[in-house]
Amino acid sequence: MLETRKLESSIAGTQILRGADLVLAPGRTVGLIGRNGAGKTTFMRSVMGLLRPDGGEILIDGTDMTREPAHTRAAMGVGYMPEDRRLIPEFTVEQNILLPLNALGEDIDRSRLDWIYELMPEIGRFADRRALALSGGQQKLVALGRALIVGRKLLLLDEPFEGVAPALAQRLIEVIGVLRGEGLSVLLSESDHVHSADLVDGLYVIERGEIEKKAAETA
Amino acid sequence: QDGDPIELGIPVFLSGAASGPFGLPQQNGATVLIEALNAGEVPAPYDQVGINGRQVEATYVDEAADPVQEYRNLVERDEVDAVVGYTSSGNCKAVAPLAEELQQLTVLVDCGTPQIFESVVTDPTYLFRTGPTGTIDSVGAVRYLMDTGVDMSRVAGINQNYAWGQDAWADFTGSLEALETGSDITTEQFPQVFAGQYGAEVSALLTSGANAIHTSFWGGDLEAFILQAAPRGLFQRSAVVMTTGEAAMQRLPDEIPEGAIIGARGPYSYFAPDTELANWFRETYEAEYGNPPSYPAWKMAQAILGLKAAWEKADSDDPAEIAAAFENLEFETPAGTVRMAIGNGHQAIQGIAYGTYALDDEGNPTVENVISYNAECVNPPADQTAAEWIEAGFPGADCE
Amino acid sequence: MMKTDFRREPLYIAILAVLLIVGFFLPSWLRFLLQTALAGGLVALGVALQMRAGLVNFGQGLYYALGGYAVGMLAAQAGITDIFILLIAAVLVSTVAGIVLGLLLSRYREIFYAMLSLAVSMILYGLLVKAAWLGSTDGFNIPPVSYLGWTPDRAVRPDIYYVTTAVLTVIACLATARYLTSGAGMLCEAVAENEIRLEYLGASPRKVAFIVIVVASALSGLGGGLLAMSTGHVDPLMTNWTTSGGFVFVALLAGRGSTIAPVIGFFLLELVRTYALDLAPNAWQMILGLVMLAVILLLPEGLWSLIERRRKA
Amino acid sequence: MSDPILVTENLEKRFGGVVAASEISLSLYPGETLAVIGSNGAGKTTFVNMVTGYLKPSSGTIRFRGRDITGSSPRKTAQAGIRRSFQISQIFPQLTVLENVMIAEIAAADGKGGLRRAALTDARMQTGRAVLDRFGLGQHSDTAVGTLPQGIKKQLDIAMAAINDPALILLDEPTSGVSSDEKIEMMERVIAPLKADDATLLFIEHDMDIVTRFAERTVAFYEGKILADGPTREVLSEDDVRKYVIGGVHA
Amino acid sequence: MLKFTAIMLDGMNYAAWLFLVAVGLTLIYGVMRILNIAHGAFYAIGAYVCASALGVFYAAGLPGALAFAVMGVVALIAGVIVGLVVERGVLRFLYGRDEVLMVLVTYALFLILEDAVKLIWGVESYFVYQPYAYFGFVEIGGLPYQVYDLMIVALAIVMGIALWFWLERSRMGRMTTAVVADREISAAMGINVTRIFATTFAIGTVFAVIGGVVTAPKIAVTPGIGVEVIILAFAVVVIGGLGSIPGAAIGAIFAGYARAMSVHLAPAYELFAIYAVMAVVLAIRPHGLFARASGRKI
Ligand SMILES: Nc1ncnc2c1ncn2[C@@H]1O[C@H](COP(=O)(O)OP(=O)(O)OP(=O)(O)O)[C@@H](O)[C@H]1O
Ligand SMILES: Nc1ncnc2c1ncn2[C@@H]1O[C@H](COP(=O)(O)OP(=O)(O)OP(=O)(O)O)[C@@H](O)[C@H]1O
Ligand SMILES: CC(C)C[C@H](N)C(=O)O
Ligand SMILES: [Mg+2]
Ligand SMILES: [Mg+2]
Repeated sequence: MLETRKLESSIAGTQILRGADLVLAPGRTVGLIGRNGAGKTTFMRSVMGLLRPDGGEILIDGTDMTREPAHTRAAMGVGYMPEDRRLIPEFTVEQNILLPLNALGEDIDRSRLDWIYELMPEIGRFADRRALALSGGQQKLVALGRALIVGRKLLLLDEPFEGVAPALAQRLIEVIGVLRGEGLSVLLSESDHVHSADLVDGLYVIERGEIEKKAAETA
Repeated sequence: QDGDPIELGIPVFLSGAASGPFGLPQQNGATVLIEALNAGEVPAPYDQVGINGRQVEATYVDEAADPVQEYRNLVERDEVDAVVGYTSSGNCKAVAPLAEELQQLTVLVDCGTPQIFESVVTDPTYLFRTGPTGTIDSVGAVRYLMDTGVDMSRVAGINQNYAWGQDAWADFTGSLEALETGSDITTEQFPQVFAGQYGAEVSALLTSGANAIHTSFWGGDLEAFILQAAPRGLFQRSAVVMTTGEAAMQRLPDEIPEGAIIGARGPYSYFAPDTELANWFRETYEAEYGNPPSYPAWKMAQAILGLKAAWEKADSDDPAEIAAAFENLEFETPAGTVRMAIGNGHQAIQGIAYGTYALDDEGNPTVENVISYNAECVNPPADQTAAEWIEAGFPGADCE
Repeated sequence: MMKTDFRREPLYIAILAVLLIVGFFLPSWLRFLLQTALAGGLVALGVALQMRAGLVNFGQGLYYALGGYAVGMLAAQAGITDIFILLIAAVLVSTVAGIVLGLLLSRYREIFYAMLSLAVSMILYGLLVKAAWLGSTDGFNIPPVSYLGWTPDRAVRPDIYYVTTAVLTVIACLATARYLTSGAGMLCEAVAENEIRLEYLGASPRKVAFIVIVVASALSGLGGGLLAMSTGHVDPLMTNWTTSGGFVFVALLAGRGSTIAPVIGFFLLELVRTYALDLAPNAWQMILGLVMLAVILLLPEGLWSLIERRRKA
Repeated sequence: MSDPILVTENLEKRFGGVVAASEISLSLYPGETLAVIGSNGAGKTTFVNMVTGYLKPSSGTIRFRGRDITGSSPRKTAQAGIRRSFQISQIFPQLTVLENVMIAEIAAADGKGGLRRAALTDARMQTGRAVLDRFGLGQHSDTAVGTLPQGIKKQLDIAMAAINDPALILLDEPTSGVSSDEKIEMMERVIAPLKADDATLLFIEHDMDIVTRFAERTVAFYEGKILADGPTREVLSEDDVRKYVIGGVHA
Repeated sequence: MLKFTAIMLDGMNYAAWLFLVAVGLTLIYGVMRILNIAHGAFYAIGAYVCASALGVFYAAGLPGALAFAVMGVVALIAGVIVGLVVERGVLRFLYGRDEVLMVLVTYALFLILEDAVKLIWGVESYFVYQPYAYFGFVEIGGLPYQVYDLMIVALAIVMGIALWFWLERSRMGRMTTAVVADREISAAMGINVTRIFATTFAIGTVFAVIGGVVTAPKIAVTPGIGVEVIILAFAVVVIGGLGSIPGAAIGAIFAGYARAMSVHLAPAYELFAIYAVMAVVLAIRPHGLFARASGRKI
């Protein structure tokens, strides 16, 4: 589903990713583990096309996306949850969640929205509140919902459990487990695999911009 | 030295809204005249080649840029022999003291403020102005309105909100008082210079019920004003006197309503005398540029000819001697004889004429009902400032 | 990034001193250009200071005009021509205006600061244009100044103006460099970057902003006063937005590396302008615009970065 | 027990129809370390925002060292000795790490310093470097902060809050975004010097390991109200707290 | 009474004109965070293009009513071309740079375009006054008023509502709002930010050009007409609240009536009436009348 080969990226002239290789097979959930500054976010952003790689290749669903502009990802069924939430403040929660569908000009899939509300009743309750007032954790949930609505094939979740209360984090883990069952591929980053330990099929460790496979995928 | 060409620095508006109606005709006027001078083709008394036998070269600079710095550059860097130019009173005031400080022969062309020799430079040596002050425009306008029997019981004004417009209006209302017209001022509009949109001002003039309206608008502003006021019938409701109207005639022949009162800031263009020199200038200019010269071109020619006359009278290349010769000089121009009569002999006086706009049989713009006032009628005497003179009721004015 | 350490500043000022000596070998028109650039550079420096705090003043011309008019009115109307009194008055008047406006403006940020200061300066413009007794749009001319009772002779006047302007500019730059190392100066950048953090550290962003506004107004008043004496003329254009825009432009182009960068930037800009005007009287704005674009594209950190880069290399 | 340093009585905060916090009555005692836990949107940050003056309570009072500080500005509360860090780190992104800390020092002295003398004294530089070393930020001291990873920004944010020896320090999720294996180390770095100064510390936390390890007392928030308040072990084992906040697994 | 009528009409007329120019400015600022000084040059280009096109048109002796169609078409074509050339040719290389720096970039563009206009059209004025007189005038409460001016008011209302509808109701508008808030995340969510930027800039430019096109028949089309316009448009946009379409409308009405009232009641203060209104509005509402909501920061 996702494959990067010798991916290299730099920010403001500093090289951050140094030939990162990662393979994510369809229907799998893989963890990307690394300490602060290891390059997790940079990797995700590069995959999303938000950062133009200096070298290497990015393949999504078999297509070479290395040079494609960022906005083409969503149409391919890729959902992204950035680590710093990034909601549109003047939109309501629901408008935020529906943004990717709007962008693609797709009809609103009510059932998928309901499914998201079911997964996270917290956000269902404040669906028509404006995003600008939400608490940090609430925003995180909305950002996850936004990724879910369009991520039918691939989800990139950047530290999805940070700042989320444990009770809810547990539920999210269950949710992601369910997604796996539905054939979605998930790449989630964490600084340590506390939360994802039982969740993932495989594990990559990133350090100083280099990715190493830690636990083989079972498939 | 003798064989070297004379370098003239000529600041005119090359950019901005004044460049079309003023900068361009001034530059054109200078160009044809200098060419003809160098070829010795100008009629007498200017048939000597160049200036005092030397060829003339011109450097045009943009008056819209920083005038003080540009003036210094001309004088100190380019080391021109004389500076001939300036249209805006503001720029004239800024460079006037500099001319004296740098001891640089300088001839101001079109700026109107009387202050130059009344307060800015009271003891001039190198600075001259060959164009008359703006006083003549306002005084002449009131006289013309009186002499043509326009009802002046209710008078309004629209002038640009800067020194030129303010002074013009002050002189105009002062003259109304001096001539005891008993006018009510119904509204005095001062829109910003280069505003371009006068819808509200025209409404104000229309609603004011004025019989006579005075405007000293010039350039693009005047043209815009005409375009916006004429279709709304302002010229039918009131007699409108446009003191610089001549500069718009060639440009808006069909839009200026017939009957509008037109001035040219002196006896230029349509108001010029029928002399060989005048006809030569008009024809040469038209042959070169396809249209007759508007008054700014005449004034530029007048300035250069004045300099030539002084230079040749001095018959020397020493600025001090040329300046001395220029003082109180009387010289011929396409607009008749000009006398450097006031401002210690550094400021020209000339008469003024007004007329009403009309299209001749061929549909070309012209003026009718022209009344001319001679120089002594509309200029203060040498020992009085313009304001004092108007305030005092034009003592010594000779209007015969 | 902030140059935390301003103790290197005297070095730059030494550079300027050298520049001054050079001034005596320049042709007089060029030296005059430099002289006006020194005065104008002080205003641009005031703009640059405020930019440190994230405040872009599109109405700095207000203080410049106030300084100029203070000098002009005292000299031309009240007959006081002593340069020291005149300049003190210029600084005083603009500083008082800075204090009064600072109380209001220090609450504003970003574009709103820019626009409110622009509005205020344009109101002054409107008033000056209306003031017939101040020459309206034409402004008025200023008689030569005296130095403790001595009025220099026409021949040496330009030299003395130049020296005075240069010395005072150096002193002002030095004082500014000092200010930047003080608490209030150091916190400017923090205001630009994160006011919430600054508040929570116990400092008042408003006070920091207020002080920088006042310091900038004093500098600009001095600049206006010096310019008025140099050119012997003031007019309302000094407080028009186009003038202020020019200062913002210089401040940005110069970069923030040193307190004299704006002065040098101003000089360079004037040079470009003069030559462009000479080269293509009908397209000088285009040349200026192209140079501006080129500098913005090629030297994102401003002209001063050229010097910095060299030093690093 | 000595007098409480901070007392809130019946604090309530409403945003239009949303009740973000209500009936918050809490007392903090000098020198204690207190954890605040709670579900997302429970009102934890709102509480800290009210105490530090960012939000004005809709009703209720806040007293600090016996003085009513309800509604006083963040600056006033900071000057009074209350400091905080933020859930989303509040730093000066264009400046280097050292410069950030220097700004913090200068700002703390702002009331006294002003215009008169150079703010960047050698003594301050030394303190600054010492602070960075204490927080393990020394190696980054000359890096522009904006380019640092989230976790490091977070630490810097806390370091700035700790400058100038506050009497009460409130940390909003200090460890979120910090690598797990560094969380404990980081908390130790923060807490040790504060304890030495006998400062009072409140921190909001989602990681129960950290809570158990560092807090003597814990307050649990749920839906804007205090669900439980007491010794950490007891609070964490309460049924409601387990149900609404912690979830099944953790103990 | 006559005065009152005049104030009502003149204020509305001036407001309509200001709105047409300012709304493009606020749109571009709102979406792209670019305070576009070159907007003034676009206005001037509009006026020149209109003058040239109508010059050719009248020379060909075509029926007068068609002139208005010509004006519409040239406004659209010129606006889109100029907008795209500037955006694709220059601005896009500078996205993400400091807001103030972008102001300078557009200032530089303004200077370049101003001279380009001079090089293309010369410094001579152009006149195309025929459309202004075409419909004649009507007397409203005794005051002759050009029908053309009333049509500009109608045009401003229609265009304003259309733009507002487009922004508020359409998918494109929704996405534009998202891009305004966060470029990067919008791209990640599938929005083609490049296209939004180009479209917005072109639309904003079209508005400026329309402003110039409809003004051309009333003025002498001369170098420098774009200078004053831009600063007035700034004032309008700031009064209303940057980036807000209804704000631009209200700002234009404030400014328009401030000016109309001062012209009729206190002509001496005409020059700074608008700035005074701007200062007062900002003093009372520091972010303008329609300030945009911003996200929670802590
Ligand atoms: N704008 C920038 N300029 C220079 N370096 C940067 C910039 N942004 C990030 N970096 C560097 O890139 C590296 C990787 O950062 P990244 O955000 O990808 O790490 P991360 O693994 O996501 O960390 P965290 O767990 O804190 O989120 C870090 O060392 C950081 O310092
Ligand atoms: N400015 C505001 N306007 C409207 N509602 C607000 C505002 N600030 C907070 N809220 C609401 O108040 C409630 C409490 O928010 P708060 O930020 O205190 O939660 P929290 O406990 O810190 O949650 P988290 O763990 O997610 O950070 C939330 O429902 C939030 O949406
Ligand atoms: C009619 C204009 C050419 C007069 C000029 N603007 C002046 O100020 O004197
Ligand atoms: Mg990260
Ligand atoms: Mg919180």
